[in-house]
Amino acid sequence: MNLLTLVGALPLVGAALIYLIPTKDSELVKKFALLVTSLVAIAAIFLAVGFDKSITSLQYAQSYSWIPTFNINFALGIDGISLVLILLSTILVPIVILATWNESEGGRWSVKTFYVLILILETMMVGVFAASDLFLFYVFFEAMLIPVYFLIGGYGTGNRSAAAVKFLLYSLFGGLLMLASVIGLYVIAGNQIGATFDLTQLATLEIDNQTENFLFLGFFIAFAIKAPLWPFHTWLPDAAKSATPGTSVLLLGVLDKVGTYGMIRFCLALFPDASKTFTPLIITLSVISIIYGAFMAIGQKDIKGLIAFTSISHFGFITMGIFAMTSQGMSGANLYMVNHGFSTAALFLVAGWMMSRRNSSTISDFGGLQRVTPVMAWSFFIAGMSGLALPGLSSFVSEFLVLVGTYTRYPVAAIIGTLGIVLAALYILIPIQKTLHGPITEGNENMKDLNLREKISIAPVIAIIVVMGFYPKPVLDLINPTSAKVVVDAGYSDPIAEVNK
Amino acid sequence: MINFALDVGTTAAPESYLFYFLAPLSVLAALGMLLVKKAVHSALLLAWVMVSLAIFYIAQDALFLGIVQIVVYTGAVMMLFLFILMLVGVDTSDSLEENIPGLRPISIVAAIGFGGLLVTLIGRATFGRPVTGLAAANSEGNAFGIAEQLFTRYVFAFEVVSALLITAAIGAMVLGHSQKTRSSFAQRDLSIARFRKDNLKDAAGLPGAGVYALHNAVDVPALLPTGQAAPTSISKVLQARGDMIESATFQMKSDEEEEK
Amino acid sequence: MPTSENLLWLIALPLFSSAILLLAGKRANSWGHVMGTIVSASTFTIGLVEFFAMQSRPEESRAVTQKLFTWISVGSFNVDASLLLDQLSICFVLLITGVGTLIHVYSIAYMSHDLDRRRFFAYLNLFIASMLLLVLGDSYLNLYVGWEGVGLASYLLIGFWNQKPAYATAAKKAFVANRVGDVGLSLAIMIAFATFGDVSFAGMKENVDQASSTQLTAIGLMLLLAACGKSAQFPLQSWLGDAMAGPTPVSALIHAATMVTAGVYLITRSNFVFDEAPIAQLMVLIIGGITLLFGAIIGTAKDDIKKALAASTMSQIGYMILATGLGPIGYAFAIMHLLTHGFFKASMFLGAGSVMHGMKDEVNMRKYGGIGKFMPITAITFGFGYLAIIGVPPFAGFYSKDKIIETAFNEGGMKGLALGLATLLGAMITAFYMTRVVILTFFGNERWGHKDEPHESPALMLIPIALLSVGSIASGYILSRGEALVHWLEPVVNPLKEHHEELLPPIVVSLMTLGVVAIGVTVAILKYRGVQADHAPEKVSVLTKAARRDLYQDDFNEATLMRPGQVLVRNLLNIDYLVIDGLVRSVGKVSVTAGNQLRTLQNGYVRSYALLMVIGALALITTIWVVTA
Amino acid sequence: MLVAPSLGYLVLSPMLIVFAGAVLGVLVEAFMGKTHRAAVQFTISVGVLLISLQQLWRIRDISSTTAAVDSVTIDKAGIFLQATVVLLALIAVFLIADQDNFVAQASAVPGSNEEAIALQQKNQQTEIFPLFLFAVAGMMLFPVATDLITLFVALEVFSLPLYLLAGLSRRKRLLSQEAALKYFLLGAYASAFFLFGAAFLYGYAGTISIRGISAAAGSANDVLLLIGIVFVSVGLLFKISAVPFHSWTPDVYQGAPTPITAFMAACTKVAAFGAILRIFYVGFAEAQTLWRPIITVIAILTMVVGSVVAIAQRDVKRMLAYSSIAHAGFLLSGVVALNKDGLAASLFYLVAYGLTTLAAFGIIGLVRDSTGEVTDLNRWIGLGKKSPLIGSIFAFLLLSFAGIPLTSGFIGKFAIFSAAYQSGNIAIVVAGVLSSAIAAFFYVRVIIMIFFTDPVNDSVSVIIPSVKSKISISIATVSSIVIGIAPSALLTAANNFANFIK
Amino acid sequence: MAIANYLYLSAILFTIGAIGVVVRRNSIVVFMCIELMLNAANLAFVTFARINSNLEGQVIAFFTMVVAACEVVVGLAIIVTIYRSRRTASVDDASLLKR
Repeated sequence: MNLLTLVGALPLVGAALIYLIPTKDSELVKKFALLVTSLVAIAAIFLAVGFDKSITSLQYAQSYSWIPTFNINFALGIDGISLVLILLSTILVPIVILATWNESEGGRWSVKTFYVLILILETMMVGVFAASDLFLFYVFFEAMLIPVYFLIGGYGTGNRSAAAVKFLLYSLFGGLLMLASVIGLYVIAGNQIGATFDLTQLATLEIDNQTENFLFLGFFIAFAIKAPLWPFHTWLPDAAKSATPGTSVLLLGVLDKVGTYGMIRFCLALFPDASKTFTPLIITLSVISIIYGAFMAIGQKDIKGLIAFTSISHFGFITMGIFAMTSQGMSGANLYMVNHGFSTAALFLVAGWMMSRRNSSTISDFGGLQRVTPVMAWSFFIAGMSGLALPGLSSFVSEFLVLVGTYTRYPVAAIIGTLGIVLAALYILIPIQKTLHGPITEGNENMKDLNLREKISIAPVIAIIVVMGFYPKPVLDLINPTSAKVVVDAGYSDPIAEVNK
Repeated sequence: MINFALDVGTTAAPESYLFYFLAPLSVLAALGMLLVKKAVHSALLLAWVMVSLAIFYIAQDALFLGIVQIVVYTGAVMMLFLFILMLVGVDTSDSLEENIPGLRPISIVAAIGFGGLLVTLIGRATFGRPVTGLAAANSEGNAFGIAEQLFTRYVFAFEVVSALLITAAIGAMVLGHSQKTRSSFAQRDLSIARFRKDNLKDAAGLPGAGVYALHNAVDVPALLPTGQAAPTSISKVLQARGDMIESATFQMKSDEEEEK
Repeated sequence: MPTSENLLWLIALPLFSSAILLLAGKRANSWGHVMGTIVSASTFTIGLVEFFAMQSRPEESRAVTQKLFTWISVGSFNVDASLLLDQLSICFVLLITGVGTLIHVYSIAYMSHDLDRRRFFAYLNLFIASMLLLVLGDSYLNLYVGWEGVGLASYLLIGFWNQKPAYATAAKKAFVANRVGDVGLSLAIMIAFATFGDVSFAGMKENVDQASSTQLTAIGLMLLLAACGKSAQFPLQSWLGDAMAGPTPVSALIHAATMVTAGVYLITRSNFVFDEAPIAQLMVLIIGGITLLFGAIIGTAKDDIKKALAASTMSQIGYMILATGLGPIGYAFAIMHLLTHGFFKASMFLGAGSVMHGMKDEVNMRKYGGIGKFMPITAITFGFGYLAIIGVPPFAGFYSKDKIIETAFNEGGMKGLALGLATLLGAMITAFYMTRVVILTFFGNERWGHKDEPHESPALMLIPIALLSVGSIASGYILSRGEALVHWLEPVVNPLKEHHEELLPPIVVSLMTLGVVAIGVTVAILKYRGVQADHAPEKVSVLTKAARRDLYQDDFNEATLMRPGQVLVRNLLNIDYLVIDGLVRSVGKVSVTAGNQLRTLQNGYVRSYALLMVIGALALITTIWVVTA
Repeated sequence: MLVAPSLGYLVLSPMLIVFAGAVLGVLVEAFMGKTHRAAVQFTISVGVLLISLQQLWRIRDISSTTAAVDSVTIDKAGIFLQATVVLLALIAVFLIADQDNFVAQASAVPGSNEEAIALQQKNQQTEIFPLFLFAVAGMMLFPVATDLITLFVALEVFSLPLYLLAGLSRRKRLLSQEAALKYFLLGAYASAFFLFGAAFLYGYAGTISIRGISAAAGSANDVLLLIGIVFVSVGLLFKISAVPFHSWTPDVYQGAPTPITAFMAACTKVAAFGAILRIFYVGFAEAQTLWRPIITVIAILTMVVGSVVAIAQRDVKRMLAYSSIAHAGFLLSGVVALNKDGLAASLFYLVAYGLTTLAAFGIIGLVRDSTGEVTDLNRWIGLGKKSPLIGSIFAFLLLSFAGIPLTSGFIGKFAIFSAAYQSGNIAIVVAGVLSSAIAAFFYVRVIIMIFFTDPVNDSVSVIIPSVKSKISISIATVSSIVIGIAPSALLTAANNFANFIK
Repeated sequence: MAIANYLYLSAILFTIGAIGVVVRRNSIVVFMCIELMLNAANLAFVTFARINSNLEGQVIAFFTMVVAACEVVVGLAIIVTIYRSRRTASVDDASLLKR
């Protein structure tokens, strides 16, 4: 059996097995879920070990006929970009499970259902990054919404069902627009080279400009909603506020990456000309996202809303990097996806612990935590520093690569984007000051510091954040060849060519 | 410009007289259907339209259809309508006032537009083939021609229509026929039941309606020997329908009331 | 270029020490400060070893490098994590580790009562590591890591007592102001990459002639912005006064001796850019000139001893920045002033700390007075620092400052005159406010208003102060003897450039300087002799009021940045909800309304359904007819 | 002399068997005791449908245009459609035969003594079975009829029983009768339109066979054809509830007994779309410039109006009615596509939609309180808590309606929209996609009510489904799931069978 | 006279019937209007049979009559049922199902 298939199928098998465990035995359910997802993570790491960095074509590729009528194949295969995102997803899931051990208990349904949903979601996440068939991707892309919808609606807090609906409708709307484009592409393929959903073949189509623009927009809007890019972002804060921290981690850390991943994999690869046409617009939107998200984050009173808006700002950087069309921007954006995944995970998990201890998510309810719960405070601090892209932590490398890559082609955008780092300092330091510093707020005096389970779960994330800040090379080595290929395939070459040294 | 000339030939003069005489009348009758208050009048007007059409059929070499139109349509179908109208109440009249706002003006406009458009369009139609009439088709008689078609070309449809007839029959039965929920009472049973009652007041049978009344009608209660009205004398059906005149007006007045 | 395996340890030792202290938690409380100090001392030792090794090598092979690993490599963007120790950085290494070690020692005593002393030492070590990385990085990107690292350490240390909201706010303010400067550094690196395809000092320097002057000017201006942020230069200077919220050793180390001078280092390091970008260089001069006066004026009105010293720091760094704008010779003088300033300012800050230590953490000089007789050692060492800063020969400041003034005049023309006068004026004001500080603190009537008499600080605090005083006495002479430093730095700061002609003989400049200093001192003595009140006078001139409020810098920032920012944020919140989300919601609303409206068509009446069908049929016919006809 | 026509009894046998079953049912009504009637009738219906299905399988490769002289064409698509009707009917009959759905005594006045007694005696009108079989037979004939009169007769054959069946609900009888009246009046009205159109088509072509109409294209000017197409379309569009001929749908779906609604929604759609596809693909294909634009407009209108109005519904049956209107719009894009892919996609869509609809209405039939079915959406709140399985199945079905991937609805939508796109009707694809988004809104809203809202006190109780309902719902649901995940068998079949003999 | 006049008559009668359904409230009258429409269609069939010179139109008309008869039976049965339940034959009163 192909290792990639194993990584994808294992969670699903796990979900089926969990179903056999008695509902009452929730501890066993949790342990089993943790075991399964850890195995998946290990398998994914083996996937990376066996990955040949020197070739840019799809690896672990496999294809089974699924719906022969439309020539739809169950085709999987990964390149560097997909690989790192699969790694991100599979590593985050066990961490999330461990970190949010008790989060599933206040839900509308049983603990068992929670983990079944999580495991199904993991399969979808792996599938969406591994699919090399457009139709298959679309199926995962859309089907993924359902477990998330139930996770938000069933286990969230506050106005959870409204948030879940908003999330679902936004995504569905985007997905349906994309469906129109998928259909268009399929039909055009049928007219030109015979019906196919194979990505490499689709990339060879010759589409007239106007059609290409429309098809591109269908894809792009879907991904922009997912990403979320301004002005398609308003679902995210609501969803993040209502979801449990664990779900939020998966939502912001992994699911949203599908949007930016899709931009690279589909928008650029399939519609290079249209991408060129729309690049100025997209760069503009990205810059707006960066600044707008930052300002909105500064104004947030809710800690989850704050993190959500910081993500919007960060996603602005990612899209900017992608559409800068330089190898630095592209690699930086890819790396940013991974780094943002981990730093947001750290932020959300720690914030989640803070909130569950205080039973509030309002920033002003906290204060002086540094003295009450130093370990938790430090975790939050480091996560925050990663959020503001402090050099030495992982986000810096990616953010700087994006900015450098963008500057070489779109200096103005890069300059405005760089202003975002001042705002980043504000939106991270203000909550840090309010929560960790100052006098100890009433009600926090006896807050408990992180327990061993929590420490174990946050430690790897922080370790990754720090190590990736100083030594991003292993990941960059995976990413670089593919991103260079993407840039070249889209018809661009770096403005700053290789200097002979 | 509307071109009313349709290139499908013309008729002989007598037929045209017939048409010019009957067509306006049938149109008027049809319009009348919409305007008269009472449903039964509508039914009669419709019958008139149908008869006119039967005549047109015959005029157009469709003798068989003309007859069937009169026998089946005017004869059977319209009778059915009238029968039901009787059941529902023959003189219940429709209020012609409209209670759905805006419906009437819109429908009048729609009607004019619809009719006008149809007429206009028909006027523009062309056929591009000669009209030879039905003489050849009817050479062995109109009924034979139809029968030939019916039993050869359209035999399947003809057979399927039987399903329709069965459906109609079942439908009428389901909705109209009361299955007996218990064995019906015979006169003997009723009589026994009367005598088994607590008092023997009704043992002699109920008074017949209208017997002592000033009005000789089924909807007026009988007067008992005491001079009081006997509402029980009126058929239960009429009671249930409320088609009953208040019996108080027919009570014999007492002496004191007389004096006043 | 020779390599050295020691450079990594310079950074790694304090970094690990810091990590251990933070991770070990309370367990390390008993030995944390010792370890921190030892580590700092060992870095100093390594620095000395390297220094002597360097001295022993011939001039052209003095610089050493150490490549650690490939950090970022994407396409043509290749940055190694590698270190460079040359004549310029060794000066800093010695200053940082030397002064740093003394301050570690001082802090053992100064922070002995603080429960979180271990954490303090962890931060200090983190700072040392970052600062060393800053000066050792061989490319702008490596420098950037240290650059932000010291910012972080500074943030942590200013906010060390962050339970006081004002202190936490001060820390945040420092970080944010620094970040504004970082934007400049970021952009400079981006432009550099776009221009040279390389961001290492060596690579850029090699290709500097290929770059257009516009590009170089842009890089230069951006670097200047970075320097302004880090070195508290106008207009990003306002954070420095607030930064005094941190413990006094921090003020001495970070906000006087080392970190705030990073801007000077940056400009000096980038001399190859500035030398080719006259506009940027002019801006450097202007910024330096403004700041040196700005800081000096603020210094005259501050009653908080640390803030007065901070203002002085600002002003002195203004001198340095101005000097870096003066071309190749200026760099050397800037570095010289930087080193001497490191000694005397650190010693004065530590002295101030000592005073505070004796005065129950009182910082208001109006509540001091006559402390000299209670704390004689502190007073004497402070006095040395005082003499050094106002530039009395043979104290250190005289040598360094005098050179700057002289070089300023030597620029020639109106520019030289303006710069020279500005520096002279600065010197006069410096003399005034430093005299004021000394009189208010150590002389005059006792105004502290409680019975506990000030007491001298423990030896552990006094020894570092004393050692630093030695530096403030002797460093000037040592460094300028035979233009030692100038020659030492020549390979770095481009020796090919020839000196300006001397317009004024050095002796004239020195006399002029001494003259204005004397004026300043005299005025101060006249003004502050005799009995002083224990509170600041209310009725003061507009200028004094302005100076007390930092020349309205904070008010200006608040009015132009903060307030509009807050309004913007508030409005954006509304816009996001009402407009953007509102649009989405209105799509939903429109659908629902349309649904409800259309629902009313479904009125339950068969007849209207039939009418709808008639109209539908009519519409169909009409449409086809119209379309096809 | 008349020459006796020869009928192809083999290929007609599937229909004839159902007709025979219906007649047998009538005889059972006449001669059988009350006690076992229901069981016998049910057995007959199931048996007849099974035999018919088996017969359809036998003739799957046969095609004939002369099976009933010229009235019926048995071809691939025809057999597929007939099989679909029979299959769906087979599933529906289990729902219909389930307890307590039909009136005890239709002639008894609602609320009267007589009714009470009939109820007490546990009477049931078993005539529904023959009526149902007649309707099925009519539906089987409708998509294979190739002349206008057979088409008209077939239309009436399946409509008349439905009019009657709609009025036979056990509870809420006034509503049920009203539904019957509305359905009947409007249905007859639409039939009149159809007939009038047929007359003009006859006038245009000189024949009423749809092949003849196709052949006559160009023989005269288009005016008569235009009138004919429009009026015939009105009749057919009424049956598939396309806007603006849709008004009856919500009222009738709501009022009719739920199993009948299920049957009607699933099978009528198949039959009517079968006929529409045949007429437009075979008869009117040459005149496509006349009708394609307006059918496109109608398709878009239908999707949009169906989706938008569904949002405002408070009754689950009405909501599904509007959903079925929206689906009619999607299906119309298959008609507009006018290519083989469009036909294949429509065939697939009909099966997928039919199964999902049956299951959905089957579940509505299960949600009851003491007074009968509860269709008020507000009282469905918290259903998922009370009965997770029922709630989950219903949610799944809604997602299938919404066209979420991995459901049959998605494959159907994909197939039909790609066919429409293929034919150049991009507008319809965009409109379809957007109205799907609107539609998703109300499907999701119901899911929220079921799962994410806490049940209120007077909430409903779900009855434990009887075996028959279980069979029906589970078959429909499972096949819907299977079609969603592994659609290739059905797609291949639809592709192979997507062929009208012209 | 043109044969086409029959077609005009048919169209007019059809229109009247169609509108009658809309404007009349008595369900029996409404139903009669539908019958009028069917009759109008029949007239068109017969006329077209004459124009087309074949009998198909007449056969269809015959079928229509039969079908109409069946329809009448079913329709009237439904109307009577409603009448029995509600004591009214007005179609407007049957408007519980709406919105």
